[in-house]
Amino acid sequence: MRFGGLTAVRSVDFTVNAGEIVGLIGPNGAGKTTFFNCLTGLYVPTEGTVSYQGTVLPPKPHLVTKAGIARTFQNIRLFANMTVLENVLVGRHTRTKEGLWSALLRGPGFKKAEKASEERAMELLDFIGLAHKRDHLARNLPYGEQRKLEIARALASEPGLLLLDEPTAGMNPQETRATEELVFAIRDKGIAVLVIEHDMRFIFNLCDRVAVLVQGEKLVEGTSDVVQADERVVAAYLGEPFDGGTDDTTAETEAESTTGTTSTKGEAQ
Amino acid sequence: MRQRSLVILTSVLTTGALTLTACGSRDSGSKSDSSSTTLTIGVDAPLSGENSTTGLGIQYGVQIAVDDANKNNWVPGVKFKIKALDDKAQPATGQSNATAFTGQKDVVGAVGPLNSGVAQSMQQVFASANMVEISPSNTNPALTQGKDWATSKTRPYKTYFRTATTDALQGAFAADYAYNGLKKKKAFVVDDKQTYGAGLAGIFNSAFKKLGGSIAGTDHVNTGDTDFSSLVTKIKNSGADLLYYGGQYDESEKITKQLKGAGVKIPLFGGDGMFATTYIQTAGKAAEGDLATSVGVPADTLPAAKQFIATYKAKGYKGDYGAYGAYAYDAATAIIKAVKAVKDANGDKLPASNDLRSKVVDAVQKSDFEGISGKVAFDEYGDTTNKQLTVYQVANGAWKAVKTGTFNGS
Amino acid sequence: MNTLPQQLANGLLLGSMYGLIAIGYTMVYGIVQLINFAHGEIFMTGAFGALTVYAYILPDGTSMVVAVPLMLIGGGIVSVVVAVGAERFAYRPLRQAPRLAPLITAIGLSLSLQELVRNFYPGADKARSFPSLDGNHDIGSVTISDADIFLVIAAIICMSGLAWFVRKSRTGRAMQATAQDPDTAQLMGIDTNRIIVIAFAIGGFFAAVAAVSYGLKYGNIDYRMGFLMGLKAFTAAVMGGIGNIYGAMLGGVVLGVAETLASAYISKIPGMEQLGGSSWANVWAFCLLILVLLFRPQGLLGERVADRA
Amino acid sequence: MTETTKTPATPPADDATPAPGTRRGIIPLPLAAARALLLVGGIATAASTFLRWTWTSDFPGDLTVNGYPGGLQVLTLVAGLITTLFALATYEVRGLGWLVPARNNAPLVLTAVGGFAVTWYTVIAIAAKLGGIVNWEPGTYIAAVASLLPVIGALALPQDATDTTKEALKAYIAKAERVPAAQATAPWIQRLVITIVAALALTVFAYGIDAEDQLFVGFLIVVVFTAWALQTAGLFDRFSRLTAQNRSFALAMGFVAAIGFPFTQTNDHYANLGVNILIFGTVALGLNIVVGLAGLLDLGYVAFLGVGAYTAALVSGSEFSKFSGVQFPFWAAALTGAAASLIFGVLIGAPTLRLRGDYLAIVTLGFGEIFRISVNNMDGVSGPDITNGPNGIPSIPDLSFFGFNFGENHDIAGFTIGRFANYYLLMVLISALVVTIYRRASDSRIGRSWIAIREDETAATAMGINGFRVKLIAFALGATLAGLAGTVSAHVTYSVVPNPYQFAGAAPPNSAFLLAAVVLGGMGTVSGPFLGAALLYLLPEKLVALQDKSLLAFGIALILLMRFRPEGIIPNRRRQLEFHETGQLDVPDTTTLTDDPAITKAGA
Repeated sequence: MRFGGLTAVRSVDFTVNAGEIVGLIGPNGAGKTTFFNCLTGLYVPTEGTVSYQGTVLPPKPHLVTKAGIARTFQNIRLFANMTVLENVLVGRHTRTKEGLWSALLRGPGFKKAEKASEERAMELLDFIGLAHKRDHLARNLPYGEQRKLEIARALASEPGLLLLDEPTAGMNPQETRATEELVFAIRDKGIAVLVIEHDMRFIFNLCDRVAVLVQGEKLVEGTSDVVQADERVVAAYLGEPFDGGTDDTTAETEAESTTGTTSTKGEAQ
Repeated sequence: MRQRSLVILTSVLTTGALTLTACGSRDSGSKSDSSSTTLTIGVDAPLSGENSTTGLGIQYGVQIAVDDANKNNWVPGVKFKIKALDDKAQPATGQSNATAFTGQKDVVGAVGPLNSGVAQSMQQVFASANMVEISPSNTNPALTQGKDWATSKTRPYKTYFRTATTDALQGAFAADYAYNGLKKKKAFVVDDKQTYGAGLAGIFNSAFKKLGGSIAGTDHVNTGDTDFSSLVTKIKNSGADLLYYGGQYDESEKITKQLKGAGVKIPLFGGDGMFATTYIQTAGKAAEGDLATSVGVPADTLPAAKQFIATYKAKGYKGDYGAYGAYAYDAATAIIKAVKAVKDANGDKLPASNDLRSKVVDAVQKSDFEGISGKVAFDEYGDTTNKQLTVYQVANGAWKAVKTGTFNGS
Repeated sequence: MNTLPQQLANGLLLGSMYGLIAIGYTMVYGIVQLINFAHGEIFMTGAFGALTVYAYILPDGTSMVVAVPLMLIGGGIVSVVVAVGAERFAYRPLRQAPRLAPLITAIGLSLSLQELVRNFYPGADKARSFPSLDGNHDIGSVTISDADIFLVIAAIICMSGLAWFVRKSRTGRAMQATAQDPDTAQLMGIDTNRIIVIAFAIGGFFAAVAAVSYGLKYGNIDYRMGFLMGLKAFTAAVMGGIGNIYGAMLGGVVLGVAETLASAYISKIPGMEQLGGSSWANVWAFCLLILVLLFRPQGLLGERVADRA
Repeated sequence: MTETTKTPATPPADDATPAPGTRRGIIPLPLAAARALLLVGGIATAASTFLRWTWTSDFPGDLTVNGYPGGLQVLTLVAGLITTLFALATYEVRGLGWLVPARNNAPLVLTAVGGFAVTWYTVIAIAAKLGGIVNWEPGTYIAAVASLLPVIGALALPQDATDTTKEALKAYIAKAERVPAAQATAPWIQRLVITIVAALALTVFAYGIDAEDQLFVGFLIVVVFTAWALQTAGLFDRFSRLTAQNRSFALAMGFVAAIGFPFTQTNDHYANLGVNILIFGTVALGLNIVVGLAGLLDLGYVAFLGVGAYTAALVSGSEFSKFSGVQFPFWAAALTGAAASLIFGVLIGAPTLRLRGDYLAIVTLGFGEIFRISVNNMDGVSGPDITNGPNGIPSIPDLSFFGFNFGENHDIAGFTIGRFANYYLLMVLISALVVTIYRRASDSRIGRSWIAIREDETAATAMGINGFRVKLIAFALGATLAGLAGTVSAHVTYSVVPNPYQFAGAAPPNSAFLLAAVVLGGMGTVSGPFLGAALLYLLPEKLVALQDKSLLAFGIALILLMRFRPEGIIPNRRRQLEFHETGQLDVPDTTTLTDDPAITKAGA
């Protein structure tokens, strides 16, 4: 995927199979969100294709979602002035088919479908624990709950693959842990999950496999401890080790501390 | 079940409230004590926006006629007042003004509208209320002689009259003067795509060709346009020796200025829509030599009209009386004289309002008096029998009458 | 085909007048994302401002060389005052209102300004004559009047002045920053209200320049001249890519030329004789606009705003 | 809101007794005296209207007869009664507790000032019109003094101490902080209240529409002050919650009132105005779908009204139309009109809906102009002869189906129904149809996708909504509804001409006024566009007293309305939150779960 001269993502091929959580990490500007946008049809990839369960997907966001890939956004994009319930009902759009005519005629089919959507939506709200706030406007929910609502909205379109773009950004520890349980619960429902995240501890005990993206290229892919040990990943995050040859443990602690600080390079995706 | 009882309850309540309002408070019925009834004459013309200067001329023309009627008590025991409504040259507004007039019991007749386009929507309202409507300025022939006025004339509405002659005569009269009087051979015809303008230009076009003249080209402009440079260039290269324009002064004053500015020294010939002092003020010296036909004889040559112009200036009324002021005055006088005729015929007592209106229509049909714009009488179609037409030319900053006459050729 | 150069000249002149007014639309839209429908009326008040200077302040005999600059200043002051006043009292309180609210205010403002001038300016209910420059010069088969020359020079000076101001001067950069992202600009210590006022003022002044050249070229002004010109200028601003000042001028010229050529030559195309009159010119101008926007949705010079997920 | 040390107004009964020293009115009078003044003043004002106010009958309304109030006296009587009512409420009279739920002073002050204003306006008008105070009768003096008493009483009511009198005055008319929720009442009582309010509104509207110059100004004063008082008392919020609870009943009552309107009218003029308002309102509701729900800015919308009107005119059998032989029955003409504008809507929408925001605005504006100019030019001379160009298609015959000829007057139950009243009733049916279409479409899957597109198109497409298709449906539905209204308008105005279908002009209908009606009334709501349409028609009608200044006053009124009510008069609850940061979370009252979420539902 090229923006003019800058190749943000080059030859990244990737497979995520059902019921598996895969992490995608990389320093800022590695092209993670660009990769996401290509996947979900927001950007039209200059080369390469996105195929899901074997079928090639056209770069149209709504067809991608219809096929079964749902996503959340890095900065929350809820329908601010719609209620919590309505946000999730919009998520159900692809799974219902009542058009204008059925809305106008209000036949039995329409009422049944509306009730079914509402029940499914309430189920999801229970699932994420927001059922009691069904009539609150989305803009009034606290940050953590907005994140959860966005996940519920994505789940509403019954996806096979759920893409989470930094779900725990700006969350305090117990909220992060709550999100962890939530993702495990989603995985147990057989939905494949692909997560982009900076919080190393969250990624490493959440994901079965982790891939590292640096300067638009996939550096390494494997289980979390394989990736942790790989010095190329450490170098990419911390830069070349100081020539005084330090052993792994100090690198480990330094990796911990630095990820917290925002890197100097501007966010390029 | 409870639902049904509720519906009954609500309907009883609503109708109860309605009857309360229906009887209305005491003041709605117009009390007519014996001393003097007041009749209202409606005036409908554009008082704001485009054509408002000629529109105001009509309103104050009627105002002066009503003041004269009250002052020298033309109809003993009856006082007149006017109710002027602004139709903004919009047919829908004109129509709602018409329903306002027909709805008000003490309105006996109406003068206006200015634009032929607006008149189309109003005629039906006055016809169904059979109230007289006299327009001082509509010149489109279809209003009185029906759809195919050129071939078979049929009068659509009995209650519609006008004191201005139709374009059928004005266009032919202008073509005759241009071809024989000015000896022009190639005319370029432009119109503003409005009912009046397009009609007049079309008639001039056919009349001029019948006389043997040739049409160098035709074009149409939009009302509100300001840049006519491409039109001027077309005319310049068409080799025409005369430009005939069908439409109001708003556009023609700009066309003539840009025409002469681009060095095209041919006169602009127009109709009564252009015959106004604003044309000369705005076009300045570019207007020198331009011509315009107007209905009837020049106001300032008529003795009766002098007094009208004096009062108009004395009262300091806004707007331009030159074009249709005199005609509006005569239209109002026709209605007032008709009321007098009906009153006399009915044993010096005014009949009830609906009966009064239909009688006034018949009286106006038979009216025949010497107005300030010349003889005022109506033929069987409601058109004025005063077929007088005059050609004016701009000479050192003022309209000078160069030819007056009647034109009875079709 | 000898009328082509003359018609092209007509188109260019008309286009540069549209361009001058269009800059007002683009400046205001670029900064505040507001379609200022009342801008046509600001153009009109500028014309009446200039007329007041000429008719009521200057002694009658002053030569045009002296009168025109004074009229420019007079018209400019009136336009700027009206533009800034409109921003201060009508638009600023609606800053966070829904995007449509200022639109309705603009329509109300345009109606009020028209009626204000019609009612209270002496003799404005009819068209008022304006001192015009009539000297004609023939260059080949093309005749250009002094007023046209004034218009072209004024357009060039204003454009280059504005370009320098926006690119080089400190406030110019601040204006660009506010256009990109008003909130961050505020964090950088830019008083965005002041920038918005400046944008309105510059738009107002450009409208006054256009108004004076309009008066000099056509020789008369009336209270309704602003409406149609404003509509055309807005079309030009959008065609050139709303928000981009060069786009405004380019859009104006393209629109002017298209209109003039359409009314001159469409009737020459076989089968479309009837559709050639100048009354159809606006239709062809709008068709051109729609075609341009279909192929370049962000206008001729507008840049594609990448939507960041 | 000034930082008064107002204790949260929990409504304990003894709230009114003043704690010593902290709460006193501007005018130092004990509470009992203040209340007495209010009550006595109100009754005196009402009583004074039964006396003679002038000796001549020149003054409109003929206020010369003892024992029977006329014209402006009726208004003073009403104002006096309202002040008395509110005064009784402060005396804790058993039945009137609901009038001032939060026990704040604002409603009392405002009704008192209202009574004072209308009385003094009449008195001054008498002096001005008849020349001099000499024309005052004893009755007039009594009325003037009587209307002063309640104002003094009101200003003496206890009020929290504030440092400057200016803030004290402001506090006097401030809305109560927290209006206690009305205790749950049986549904049939709620419906009864709605019916009474609807009947009352119809009576007030019918009276007001007939009023001329002075009478209208007096009417306006009374209505404005009373409405303001009710608003500060918090009654409007309660009523809106009431209507929200039985939404369909409230709308039904609205239509019953609308049907009742022509019966209250003696002459046909206001029915003509009514039918114009209804047509304009229906088209505005269609635009509301495009602008209010889907958020597509359409500046050329009146063209669809034009398409409907011209199609109906062409098939109406008028001898001027090109296919003069053909005469469709009304339902066929309506369908063809709607179908024609549907096709136009799709033709215009398809290429342009990919554009964003203001680019779409200018393109639709372009199409509006293209429609008007081509219709004006298609007269055989400068274009194919389809629409007779500027002359349009005149003399369109009146509708008549099922034997009911719309042209003639009919007498129903003693009331004569004029020609325009017939069309008015037809238009009420069509408006009812359009309202149901709007409500059903907005409260459904497609309605939610429209709102999602308006909120955030990228997120919406990520949720699987095909942005283009959904926007096209909104555009086409809006166009069809406008076309339908157009078919009726063709018959109402006898003839169809091109010039009303401009972008902006002095009088409605045109695109700018349509947009103004939607935004003024309240975007995204059902009754908003109709209210906006009524306002845009009645304002110029009532301003005609200013003759050529009326357009100027109208323009200024537009600016002021937008300045103080940017979200429209009947704000869509979800929109209102965007502009007035209420500061506190919008958490619906924690009442029982049966609280019908209709308020927060999309589009209600």
